[in-house]
Amino acid sequence: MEELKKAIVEFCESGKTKTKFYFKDIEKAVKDKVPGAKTLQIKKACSALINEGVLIYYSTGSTTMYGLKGKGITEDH
Amino acid sequence: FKIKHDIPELEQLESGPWPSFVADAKRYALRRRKLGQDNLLINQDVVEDLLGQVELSYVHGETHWKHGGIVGVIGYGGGVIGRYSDVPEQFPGVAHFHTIRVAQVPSKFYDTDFLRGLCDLWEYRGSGLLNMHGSTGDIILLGTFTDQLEPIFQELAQVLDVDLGGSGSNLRTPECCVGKARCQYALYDTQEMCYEMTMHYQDELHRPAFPYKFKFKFDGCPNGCVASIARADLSFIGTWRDDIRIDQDAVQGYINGEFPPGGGSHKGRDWGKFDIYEEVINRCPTGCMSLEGGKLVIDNANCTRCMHCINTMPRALKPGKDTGVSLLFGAKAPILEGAQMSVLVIPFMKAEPPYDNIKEIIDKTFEWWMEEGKNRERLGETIQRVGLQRFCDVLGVPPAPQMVKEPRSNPYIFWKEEDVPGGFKRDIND
Amino acid sequence: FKIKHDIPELEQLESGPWPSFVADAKRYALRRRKLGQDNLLINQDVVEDLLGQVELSYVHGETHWKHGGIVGVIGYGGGVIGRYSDVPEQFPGVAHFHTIRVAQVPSKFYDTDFLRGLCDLWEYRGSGLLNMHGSTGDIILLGTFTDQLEPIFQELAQVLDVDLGGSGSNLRTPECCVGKARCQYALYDTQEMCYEMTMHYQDELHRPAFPYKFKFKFDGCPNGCVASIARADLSFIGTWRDDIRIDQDAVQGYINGEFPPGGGSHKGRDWGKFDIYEEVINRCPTGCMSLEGGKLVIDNANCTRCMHCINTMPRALKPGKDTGVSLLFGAKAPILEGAQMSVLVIPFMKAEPPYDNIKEIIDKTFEWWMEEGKNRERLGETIQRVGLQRFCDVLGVPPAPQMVKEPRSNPYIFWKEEDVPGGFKRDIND
Amino acid sequence: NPMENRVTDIGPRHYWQCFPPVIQKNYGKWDYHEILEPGVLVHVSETGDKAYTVRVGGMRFMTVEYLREICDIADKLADGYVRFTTRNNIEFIVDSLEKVEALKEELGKHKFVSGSYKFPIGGTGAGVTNVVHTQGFIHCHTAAVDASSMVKAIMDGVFEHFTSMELPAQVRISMACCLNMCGAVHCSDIALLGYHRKPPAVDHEVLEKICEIPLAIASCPTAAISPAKTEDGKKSVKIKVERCMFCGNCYTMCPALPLADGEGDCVVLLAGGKLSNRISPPKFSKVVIPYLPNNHPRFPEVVEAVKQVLEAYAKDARKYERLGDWAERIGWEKFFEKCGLPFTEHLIDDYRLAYDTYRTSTQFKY
Amino acid sequence: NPMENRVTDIGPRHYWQCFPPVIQKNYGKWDYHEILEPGVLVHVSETGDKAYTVRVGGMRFMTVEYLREICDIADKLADGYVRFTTRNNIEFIVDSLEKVEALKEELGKHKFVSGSYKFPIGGTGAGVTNVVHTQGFIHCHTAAVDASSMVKAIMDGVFEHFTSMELPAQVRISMACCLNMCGAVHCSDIALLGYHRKPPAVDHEVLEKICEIPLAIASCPTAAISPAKTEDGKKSVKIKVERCMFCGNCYTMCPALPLADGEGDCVVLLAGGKLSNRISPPKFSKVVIPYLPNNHPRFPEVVEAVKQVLEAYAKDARKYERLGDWAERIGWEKFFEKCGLPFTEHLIDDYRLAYDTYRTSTQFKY
Ligand code: SRM
Ligand code: SRM
Ligand code: SRM
Ligand code: SRM
Ligand code: SF4
Ligand code: SF4
Ligand code: SF4
Ligand code: SF4
Ligand code: SF4
Ligand code: SF4
Ligand code: SF4
Ligand code: SF4
Repeated sequence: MEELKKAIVEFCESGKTKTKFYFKDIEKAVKDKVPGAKTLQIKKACSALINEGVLIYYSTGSTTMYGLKGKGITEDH
Repeated sequence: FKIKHDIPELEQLESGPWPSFVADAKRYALRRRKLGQDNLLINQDVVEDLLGQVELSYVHGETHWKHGGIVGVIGYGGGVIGRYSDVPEQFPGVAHFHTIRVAQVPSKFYDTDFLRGLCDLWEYRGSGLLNMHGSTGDIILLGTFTDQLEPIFQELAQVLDVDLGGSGSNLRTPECCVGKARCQYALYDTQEMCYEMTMHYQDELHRPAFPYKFKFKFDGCPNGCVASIARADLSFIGTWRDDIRIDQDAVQGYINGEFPPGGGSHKGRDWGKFDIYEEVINRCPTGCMSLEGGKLVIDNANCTRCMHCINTMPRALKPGKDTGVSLLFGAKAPILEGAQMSVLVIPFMKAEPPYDNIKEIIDKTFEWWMEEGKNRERLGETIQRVGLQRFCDVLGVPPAPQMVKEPRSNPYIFWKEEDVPGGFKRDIND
Repeated sequence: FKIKHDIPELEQLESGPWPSFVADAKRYALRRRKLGQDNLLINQDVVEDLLGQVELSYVHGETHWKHGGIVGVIGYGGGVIGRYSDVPEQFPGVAHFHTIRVAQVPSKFYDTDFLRGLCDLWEYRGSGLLNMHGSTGDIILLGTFTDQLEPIFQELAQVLDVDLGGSGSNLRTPECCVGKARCQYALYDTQEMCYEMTMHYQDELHRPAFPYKFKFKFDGCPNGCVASIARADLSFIGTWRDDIRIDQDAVQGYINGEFPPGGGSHKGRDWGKFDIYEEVINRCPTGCMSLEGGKLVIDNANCTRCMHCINTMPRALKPGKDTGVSLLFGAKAPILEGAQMSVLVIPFMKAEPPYDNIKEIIDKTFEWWMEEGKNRERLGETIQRVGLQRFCDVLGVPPAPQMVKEPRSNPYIFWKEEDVPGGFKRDIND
Repeated sequence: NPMENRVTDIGPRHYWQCFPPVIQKNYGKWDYHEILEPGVLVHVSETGDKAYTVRVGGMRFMTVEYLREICDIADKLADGYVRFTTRNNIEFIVDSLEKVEALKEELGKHKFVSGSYKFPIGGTGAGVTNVVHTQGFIHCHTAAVDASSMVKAIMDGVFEHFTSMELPAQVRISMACCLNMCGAVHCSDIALLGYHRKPPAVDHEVLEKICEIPLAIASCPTAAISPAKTEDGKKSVKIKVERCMFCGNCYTMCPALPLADGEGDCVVLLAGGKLSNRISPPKFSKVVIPYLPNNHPRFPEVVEAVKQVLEAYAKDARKYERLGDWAERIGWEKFFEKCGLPFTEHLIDDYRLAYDTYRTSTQFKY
Repeated sequence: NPMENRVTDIGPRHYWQCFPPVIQKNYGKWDYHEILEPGVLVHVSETGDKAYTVRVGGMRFMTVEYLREICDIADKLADGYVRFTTRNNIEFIVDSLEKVEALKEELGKHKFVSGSYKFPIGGTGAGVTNVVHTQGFIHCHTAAVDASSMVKAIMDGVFEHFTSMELPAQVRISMACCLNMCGAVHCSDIALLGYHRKPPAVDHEVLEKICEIPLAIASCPTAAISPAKTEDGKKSVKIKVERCMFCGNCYTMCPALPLADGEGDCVVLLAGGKLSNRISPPKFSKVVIPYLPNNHPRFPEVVEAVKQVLEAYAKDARKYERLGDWAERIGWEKFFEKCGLPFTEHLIDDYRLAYDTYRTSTQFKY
């Protein structure tokens, strides 16, 4: 789990201009980094990071992405 | 009573017989003033400011909202739609105007205790404006500030015993028709199934990991009163596989004019005496009905269960007793590739608690779509992109002519290497 | 008689009632032997070698021809299809096996003088094998050597008074149904128009400058005996715009069983007594017919001229007298985007010599397609790519509901900048 | 710790507790129904029980005050229960005809001071029921037109069909404020659609700050957006206008790309869709008027057009024949003629599956 | 100078000189027709004249010897004229019943030594007329299957329907040897199609010499071809096999990319198309058997399949109902059941307009 979380955070930090990511992109990056990682586990890790306040959801209403709290667009734009 | 802004355009909507949302909003604005800011956590002028901004929109012919992506309640990826005014200086009451989607009761029956509780909560912590209901079926609480989101969420859950609905790349709040609660046509228990599926897939509903939104809707029969075939990624529609039950005496009753055809649906106009040929037999799309020796005969093998005869003579005809659901996949609105209706993939399945057979199909669908679907690609688009037969493979459902209107007319069959004797590799010198 | 190669597979095709091309070819091989090489410019064994190669193909399940692009007659870009054997050592007689497409007589009537002349020419300078006719309608002379092409062409032209047909990126040989020559349904003169258009567009037929092939076909009426709607880039189909003519006495004749329905087309089976409701009135696709007081009544405004009633009672019903053609565009076989049928673009046009109104449309079509069409893109594909309305613009034809089965269901209208007040440029600060 | 004692994932309230007694008792036992008069249904159970429903037209955009008024009526005359339909009507379900009469009387008395009904009875059978609709200017950022006002105007215009059952079949009218089409506008007898007709304006000044450029670019289905730089070196995007189909996807992803333009935006009228499988399969609505002005707040042209289609249909169609089935039977040529609508080039499909809509036959009516 | 005295651009022969006198005289004056018996028609003119037509089944692939035999008969009994139909049948048109009788007698006498008819009379009305077809192994380089042999086998198999008129309506059978479909196979009651099922083999040794590589690459509609180099440095191409739809376009452009493969190639059976506008509009044939073996020369499986479809149709359809109209009326589910054909995944469309063929309704038959 911790390994997955780390991989997620690393991936989210790696974006140059991008700060919000689709789950699928996170999933792909994590699977590359942590061979054998399962989609469901990655989702759980994301949820955990959300609950810890590391990640935030970014929702257009129709679509949801994940981003690091404090990076890129925030609610007070 | 004059509200704080001039709203001549809106006031044009106070006349006319249909209920006027402007009249309603104005009187409620007055109530909020009377309540006073001390009894309200949101600006007491919120309704007046909303009306003012809408008035401005009418004048400009343009909306004055901006999208706001970050807001939500902790741990949920859906249920809140962030919204900000683009003219907050003029209308500070609606500077923030987020909505909260509250899960409706399946089939939307309510006791007044609950509704009153909801009203009190929403008046105190929100604008007091709401939709009964949104297009997906949720109760939409329209307009509050960011800091109220979390308290509202917890008060809903802890006091009113109700959760948020869906938004974003989630399972959306499932919706069902009135079904067995008040409809003789219901071919399976829409409420029960809707409730069970909602509970079973709570995590999918609140924590987004899908490529895009996903909707379930439950229609009790092919009449489609919850429009599942047009609006759900997975449409459950009741059907049967045995014979239509006929009460020949009641058929005579209709012929003799004892019962109104269509359950009285055409009472307002004189359409003449009921004519069973004109109104039923010749309208049957498959031509599988006839009157033989005064008795109505249905060739059930050729009936497509369109419901017309049953709808028209509800006292005489009833669907069969061996009932279940058809599963159709992939409906959506036109973004991006044009609207789609759901496609019949599983013609018949029994639908009985705990619905393990159906959950298995759903699980396979989710798993495959999460793997195969592109970002912002609805299930129906994924199916269209890879081909219906691939989706059948995934579900383990054998291809059947029931899935298509007609077989393909182009011959471009993508044969797989293993289908062709000798495979694809060959020596040029052969 | 044994031919030079063993052909046990082919010989299986000598039995059975249907005419046997193998039996025909074998006896002709014998004739060629008897004629001897001195009387033939092409290998006397050409037929035997052809049969030998075809036999080999049956054994392999594979063709043994190679494509041969360069050959042709001087100055023409079409009319000859080059072909080489890929096993010329085994079958030297067919080492070259080019075909020549000879323009058929419009509607394919012949006097025997011409045919005999053709036979003599082709026996002397070719294989003596031919198709009456190819799928586009040409006479196909099958198999000769490169050096014979030019002499054959000039002998055809100078002695037999006939030209080559089309191939390549040309106008292809136009084709028409039997029409007024022997059909009471013909609504315009298919032979006359086919001939005139062929003559008028000789240059387009022989000298390729199109993006791809282009076909005209002329059907005298909606029965479509020359299949134009499926096979022509521009399909001319006869139609009318006044009322169907009814001979009420003859209608009675049919009802009384005096005349065979369908002109006797169903004589082989006992279908029971003619029933005008079952066979005509209820089969009318628009439901625009009725029997009133023993008289047949047609609501012509709702008739779509499908021909069914006329076909079924040819003595009683005749098309109207104000006749003309419908122009449909864009049919083609499935390469590359799937087959298309022609699309109704001009519902009605008078069709009388010299057809200037129609030539104008054709000229506009050619001009536009040569400009807009991509390489190897058929007209139908170009229309599909740019949209039917653009093509209407080009022809100067106003859009009409007759052009579509139904209006669009997606709202993705590409508004042009000039259609929208204020245009597309605007200032963000507005 | 904000997570402490939080309650999550409890789902909706269970339905059973919300059912009036007559529903609980006869759940799944209904035998047949009859519409007694517009807005009043009776469902008869195998047990002999009867459930009477009084249906009233609902504004789905309401205040808590209005909802409390509903509760008051329900408490007084309907045992404390109320239901909402899938088309946002309000239903009171009771177990006797007397209660129905009492309800009818009570409901008729509730009016807004400005005169409009609060609870008009109707919406059943072969008539026009409530218009399903979306947010419009009340809440949505992509709306090309307002929703609640148009619905009010239309329902005022066709009110007599809400309270009667004189049409050949039910007519379902829907409204969506942009082509996201939140609802079943794509399968409605008559549908109104707010439509943008100008490509997004680009707010170069702020774009870089408030948008993620890669997301904005990726959002466009026709690849009309590409990266650009402003003269003073700000990162921004440019739009290939001839590619834009006005879908608004980019604006969802990037608020610096607004499409809305009061002058350009319009209303599209679609017709002939349906959802039920009765007689004919469900079908899509077809665009029959490409442009109507966005004339807030009463949209006279839109209301007129709706009536025009509705009345032509009412006059000409057969009993049980839905609007789309009627159009197909008489042919779309005749539909335009009978409705008095012009056919324009905008109605010819030129999108992805366009070819399937072209007429490939000589069967047509003049 | 080879251009000297050359004659070009003279077009076809004029039709008028090829008409028998009865046709010249009554051109455009025909009043009605009747099929007297299978293969014999009479057309009656307003002038009172009658033209009798005797139609015989033609092999369109013939020798000059056979064509001369036709001329002999025409000279002897039909005033020296003959006509060919759009489906490659042969017609003798005369002006009296006596001449018809004489023709019938004469034609019956002509047989090949091996026993088959040279000029079988028939092909009219509600029966099976000649199979239109293409070159096959006789002349074409892209053929997946032979044509003339299959047509002979089929016509032998359904011969009784050529000489009778016992079917519900006319049944038009067509054949094309590859998916270029030279003919109207795409709109036939029953159609047979030769089909490659293997991507092209690449002849790396010669490709560079005999093909223009850019042309070969550009020819592929699915962009399956890309440039490559062989180990010994020759320029060549490679094929992405999972993209290939076996269309053969590349082979037309480049003979070093042959598709044909005796083992893999097969016959596809389509059904339910039509061309006429009678009752229903023209429609496309549908693939109903994705694979039949290419069993030269008599294709027993193909002949059997054709008969199976034909007999099911003959038994079940209504008078005047074309095969495709029958299938649509009873539903394709029942078509497969009644014809005894399995439904396989290959029959589900997955090409460009595929979505339009999916069933979006609950109306189906078990
Ligand atoms: C609130 C609601 C409209 C309403 O007034 O009732 C709504 C509102 C929005 N919808 Fe919707 N949709 C709503 C039901 C629907 C439905 C109907 C349904 O669910 O049965 C549809 C059609 C069915 C479908 O899912 O396709 C629908 C199809 C869309 C689409 C087009 C999706 C597509 O694949 O074509 C979008 C655009 C998108 O996803 O980017 C969209 C996007 C949106 C967004 C989030 C705007 C956006 O582009 O980001 C809207 C937020 C408005 C706001 O300010 O609250 N909404 N949306 C409905 C949800 C209420 C509820 O939860 O009960
Ligand atoms: C000879 C003929 C078949 C026959 O045996 O009758 C024929 C033969 C060929 N056709 Fe054809 N086509 C013939 C009528 C047709 C027709 C029917 C028609 O014209 O009414 C069609 C369908 C209608 C249409 O035009 O679409 C037809 C659609 C094709 C196609 C597919 C075109 C498409 O757009 O889908 C091709 C492939 C191509 O163009 O690359 C093609 C290509 C060919 C080529 C040139 C092969 C090739 O890939 O280069 C064939 C040469 C064979 C040979 O060795 O002689 N042939 N071809 C027909 C011409 C005889 C004549 O002139 O009378
Ligand atoms: C209450 C409601 C279900 C719910 O869960 O809320 C409902 C209830 C009934 N529907 Fe429905 N339908 C309801 C929405 C629908 C919808 C959905 C929609 O419009 O968005 C449809 C599909 C519409 C379409 O095809 O476009 C729908 C298509 C039908 C049909 C098929 C009618 C047809 O001619 O195609 C029937 C059969 C009939 O009318 O006899 C039907 C029949 C019925 C019956 C008679 C069923 C019964 O016996 O109880 C109910 C009363 C009908 C009436 O109002 O005239 N119901 N019905 C919905 C009331 C909506 C409203 O407030 O007006
Ligand atoms: C001779 C020929 C025209 C020609 O220019 O050569 C011809 C001649 C006649 N056709 Fe045809 N048709 C001819 C090919 C066609 C074709 C083209 C094809 O099959 O490729 C069609 C379209 C087929 C399709 O829809 O798939 C065709 C569809 C018709 C129809 C419509 C039948 C239907 O039920 O859909 C009629 C009307 C009828 O049969 O009463 C018709 C009617 C006729 C009539 C009765 C017209 C007349 O009064 O003279 C002629 C005799 C019919 C018969 O043979 O039973 N003809 N007819 C063609 C004979 C072909 C052959 O040798 O068998
Ligand atoms: S969908 Fe069928 S079961 Fe459900 S309410 Fe409508 S008619 Fe009744
Ligand atoms: S349900 Fe429909 S198809 Fe079946 S018998 Fe009744 S009307 Fe006919
Ligand atoms: S198309 Fe019409 S006019 Fe021409 S031969 Fe056929 S039936 Fe006669
Ligand atoms: S031509 Fe066809 S549509 Fe017209 S009346 Fe005759 S059968 Fe009906
Ligand atoms: S239809 Fe468009 S504008 Fe209306 S609520 Fe949905 S997304 Fe917003
Ligand atoms: S409105 Fe749609 S098509 Fe136009 S630029 Fe934006 S995303 Fe692209
Ligand atoms: S169908 Fe194919 S193989 Fe047959 S002649 Fe035409 S191009 Fe050649
Ligand atoms: S056969 Fe067709 S799809 Fe396959 S490689 Fe060749 S051109 Fe491409």
